[in-house]
Amino acid sequence: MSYAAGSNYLNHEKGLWSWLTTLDHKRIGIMYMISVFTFFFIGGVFAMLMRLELFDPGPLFAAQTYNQMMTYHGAIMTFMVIIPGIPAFIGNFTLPLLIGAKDVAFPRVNLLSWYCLMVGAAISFATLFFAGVDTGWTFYTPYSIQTSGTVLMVLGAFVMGFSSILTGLNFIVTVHKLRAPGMTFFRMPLMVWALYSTAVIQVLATPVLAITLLLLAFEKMFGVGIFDPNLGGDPVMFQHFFWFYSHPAVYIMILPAMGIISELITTFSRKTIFGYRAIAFSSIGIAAVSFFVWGHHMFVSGQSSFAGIIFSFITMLVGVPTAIKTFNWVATMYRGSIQLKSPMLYALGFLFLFTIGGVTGIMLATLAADVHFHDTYFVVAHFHYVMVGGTLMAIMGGVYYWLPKMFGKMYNEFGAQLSFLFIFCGFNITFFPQFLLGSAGMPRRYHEYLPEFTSLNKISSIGAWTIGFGFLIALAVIIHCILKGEKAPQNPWGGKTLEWTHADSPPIHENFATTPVVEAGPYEYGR
Amino acid sequence: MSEHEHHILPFKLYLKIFLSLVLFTFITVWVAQFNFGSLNTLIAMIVATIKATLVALYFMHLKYDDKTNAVCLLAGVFFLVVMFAFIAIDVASRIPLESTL
Amino acid sequence: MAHRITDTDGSHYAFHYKNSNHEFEASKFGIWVFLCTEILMFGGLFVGYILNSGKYPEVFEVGATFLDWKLGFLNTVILLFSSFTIALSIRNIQIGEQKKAFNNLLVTVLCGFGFMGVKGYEYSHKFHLGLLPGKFFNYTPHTAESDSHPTGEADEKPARSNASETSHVSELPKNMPMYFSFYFVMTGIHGTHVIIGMCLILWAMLRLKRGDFDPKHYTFVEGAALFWHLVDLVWIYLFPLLYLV
Amino acid sequence: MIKKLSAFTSILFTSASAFAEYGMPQAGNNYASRVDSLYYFLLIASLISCILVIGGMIFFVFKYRRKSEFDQTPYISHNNTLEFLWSFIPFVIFMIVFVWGFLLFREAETAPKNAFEIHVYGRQWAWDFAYKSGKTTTNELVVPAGRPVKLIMTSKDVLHSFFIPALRIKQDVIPGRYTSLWFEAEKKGEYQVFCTEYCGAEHSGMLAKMKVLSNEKFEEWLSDDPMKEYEGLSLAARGEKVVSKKACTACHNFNADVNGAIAPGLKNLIGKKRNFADGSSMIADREYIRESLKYPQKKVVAAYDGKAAMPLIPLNEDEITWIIEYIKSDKD
Repeated sequence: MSYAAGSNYLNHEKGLWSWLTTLDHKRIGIMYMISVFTFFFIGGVFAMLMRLELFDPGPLFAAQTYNQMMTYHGAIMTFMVIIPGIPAFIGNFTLPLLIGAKDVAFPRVNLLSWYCLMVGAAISFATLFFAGVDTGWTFYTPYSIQTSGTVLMVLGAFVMGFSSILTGLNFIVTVHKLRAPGMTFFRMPLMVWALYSTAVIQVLATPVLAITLLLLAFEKMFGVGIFDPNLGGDPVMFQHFFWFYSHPAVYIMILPAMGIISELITTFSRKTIFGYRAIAFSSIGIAAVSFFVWGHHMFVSGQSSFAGIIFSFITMLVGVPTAIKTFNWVATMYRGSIQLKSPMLYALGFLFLFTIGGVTGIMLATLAADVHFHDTYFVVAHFHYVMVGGTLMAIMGGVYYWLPKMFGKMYNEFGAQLSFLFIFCGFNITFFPQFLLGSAGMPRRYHEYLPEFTSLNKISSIGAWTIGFGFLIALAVIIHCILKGEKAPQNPWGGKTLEWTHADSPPIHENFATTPVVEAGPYEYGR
Repeated sequence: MSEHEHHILPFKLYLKIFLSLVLFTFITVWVAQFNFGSLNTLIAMIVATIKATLVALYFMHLKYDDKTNAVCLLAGVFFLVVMFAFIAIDVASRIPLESTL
Repeated sequence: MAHRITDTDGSHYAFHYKNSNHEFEASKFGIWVFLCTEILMFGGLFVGYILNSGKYPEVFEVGATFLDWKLGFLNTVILLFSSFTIALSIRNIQIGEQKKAFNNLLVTVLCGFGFMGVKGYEYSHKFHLGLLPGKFFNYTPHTAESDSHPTGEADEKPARSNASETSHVSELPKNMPMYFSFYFVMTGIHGTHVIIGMCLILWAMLRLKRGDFDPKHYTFVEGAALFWHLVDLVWIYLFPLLYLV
Repeated sequence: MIKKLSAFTSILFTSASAFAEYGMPQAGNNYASRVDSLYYFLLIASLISCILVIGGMIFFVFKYRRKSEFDQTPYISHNNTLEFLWSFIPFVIFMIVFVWGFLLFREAETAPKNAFEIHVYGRQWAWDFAYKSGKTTTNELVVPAGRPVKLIMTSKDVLHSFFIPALRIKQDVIPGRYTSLWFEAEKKGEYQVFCTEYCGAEHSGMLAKMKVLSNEKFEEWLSDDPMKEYEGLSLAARGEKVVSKKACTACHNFNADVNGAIAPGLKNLIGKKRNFADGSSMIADREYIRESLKYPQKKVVAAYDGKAAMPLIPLNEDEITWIIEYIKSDKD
């Protein structure tokens, strides 16, 4: 395949139809970017409305409306933004480039996975036009089988689950079978380790979600009585089935983010990673142990205390590899040559917020403390620190890091750093007060709260709108970069991984003119 | 690339496997008549697992394939057992509570 | 279509693979990962079944008596035979006997229809008796006694009881519908997978007729066969659990 | 060095406890204050680890700023002792915290034998309490101070969760099953009770008050005739009191006849035409109100078919007549 000068995967074929039927992993990655960003802004609008309601104790929207907003914010952000977010969008684009492959193992399955996400999202949004779902993104029975709209939303989540399974399947086979010659497992970049362990979780956990949602739909339609207490079923059984998927799902969210952070910190400290094997093995370790800890969501839900004790113990174990990774990143920066570009700013923001999220996670894993904190705003603050502070910071860092490679154009550095400032400060103003609200006992999913919680909620709402404003600036920076950014060099950051050293920006349709041969590890700074 | 992968098994082997599978089905039915209480499900599971391994090893060529395929099968089963074990621990160790009203 | 490169020895493979065998290995590995997700999906049902049968043992024992284990046994043998024939068809393709492979696939699909036929008969028998899942359950013991043989004609007049009715339990345990909920959900999803398997095999037969497959390239048939074996595997576990509790 | 260290930890301790004071509500009993001390320990450990990680990060960012495009960095790939230390130390801290949490959790889980038992019924959007003496209250749990109290809880419809922040205890309430919670309230006073498991529209309105009385006052409250508080009130006024005590006003609006989001308005209901979900309709009269109070599901107003069903609220005959009188009294 000879390539005319300047031909790349973007102008390789023209027209919308060439995009909608593309098999090129890079194009599918861009299509995922557009879908994930759109869903993120829809979910974000719901979040802004929720904070509007919670600005003061009095009712603004009807109770039912707020509960629906809370449900859609949760469902959109988890199923449509943060689970497909990094693996499908950044992962699809970068995985073949990082391991020196021409494409993922099954290009058509890759395209099918994008359509599963869009069809599933369409079905889920259809519930907005009917009665709307107000069960929370967890669909706990028996409330979810008494209220309306659950079946359609559950069907949507079921279809979106396939998108996650197919992406995971694709990545596992790609990493096993399509690595460039010379790239042994321990010469793979840590981003690939992270995507690989995420894919393993996606493949092993999502099918259980599929059967759980199917049983929930049958419960609602035919009253099969497995989860319905009036027919002898057990709502705690539903929670077991649901969280068996949903806890590994939170590791689907954070593991790829850790992969991006490993890339960003090494490149912008211009120093080889500290403890490559420790980070690689803790990725796999977290993926494995994540299937043993789901019960810490159910300490007070009627689960037996003996089971609670076992789950709490194992949750402490899963905390150790996460802590090891964080220490390794900080150790990588020791005696490095740190350049504070915006991807690095987001990586540092990740370290700051993820550490706070991590330590509060340990508080929630402690049995006696969780009894007090469960289902209060302490939990809301914890998981936002880990998800927004962790995964979203990594997504923004990853986007700015790979934007020159994706579109061959540099973004406006000042605009990016400005948006970081708003997002980072707004984030802390929003969610740090929620720790205090939670420990003071304010339960979550309340549309009206007692007057004593007013001041902290006011601060939190103001912070939320700051984050919203920050993301608007970020969107403007990204769109400006795609349309009018000036030409980016092949390796703007001095990265040592294959996509910087061998592929040009934006890469050609087949990624590499000649298949690269790998002789050394991925981060050969100062060798 | 060596052409080792397309393993062709003799017809007789397929026949032997099929007949032993039918035999095991008879065993399953036969052993179900005796009532060992809760042990019944366990025995039924063991016999079914033997049949399943036969089908997997010979009919699905797991015996002659790259080991990673077998790892997929075992990983699926392993995490199922983990799920069952932890939920069973919870269900078994719940202390039933009676209302004294 | 990811454009394919034809190799020197006539085999062809997608551009991002090294050679056709590399693609075959990768496809097979991908199919096995998919089978793993199928196992986990069915497994979730099995975990639910075993846990609930532990919680309500009498419901599941009485429920099993309503099932005719002889039909279950027949279905198991049918599926085992179909696994045998589809394995043979793979062997035939590998040694180039396209005609025999086609016949074996045909036998497999017919076994599939046979299996669904037996299943259909069992379902209609249950619908007739009112042993439906969940809230549609309206089985009253006395109708069993005066029940007509389910030959499909309207049963407004009471008729004699069905011979295979082993249990005349006058009073059923409290949440009896749960057994039939599990029965219909598990066999229903399994039945859907049997139908999907049959469509895959019919498609494979079509392409075999068109001469797409040769000893060097038969990935699709291998995939259909593996999926069919998995469906058989699930039934191997389903049969003792549902019929022989 | 030790002096500096101890000064440092004491500042940490006071700042953590001040921070926690601001965070945690006033401890209602000894158990709660022991949970607080666990929380202080967690806070201090987190504070120190955050200072180490984030402080270290910020320090490195400034100390190792990129000076020129050609900086050379050392190739440090790993350091086994350091890596062992920062895996083992967090592990040890996590185990300490696990055991401490486990001990408190087990204590909160096994109720003493002689505990005073009270029954709690969670229903969509109110808490009903039933005492052994037959006394029932809604959204008002009265308990003796200094005596262990055991709550035996179930739900009438969906999942709820009984949470007393002041005592740091919480337990989900599951329909079809009993769950229990025990505590020994020490400080007398009034404490807020929340529902923390999402249960529908008015989940945030499902609040109850827990009153801790001294032993004598509690005995006296328990034994006094429940009708005492209604002396001297007209029937309609008594109806109004019952309606607010049983939290009917949470869903029904008694001084408007327009249909609310959750339940119909009941102003001058008598004589008005009601059409029901099953197509039938009738003129509302005393008998209709009595039947709807006894069997809420019998006649559901058409607009609310499929919505959250009205729960059965324990009412005796007098209370029913008072409610009817109260609704009748709206007309004039």
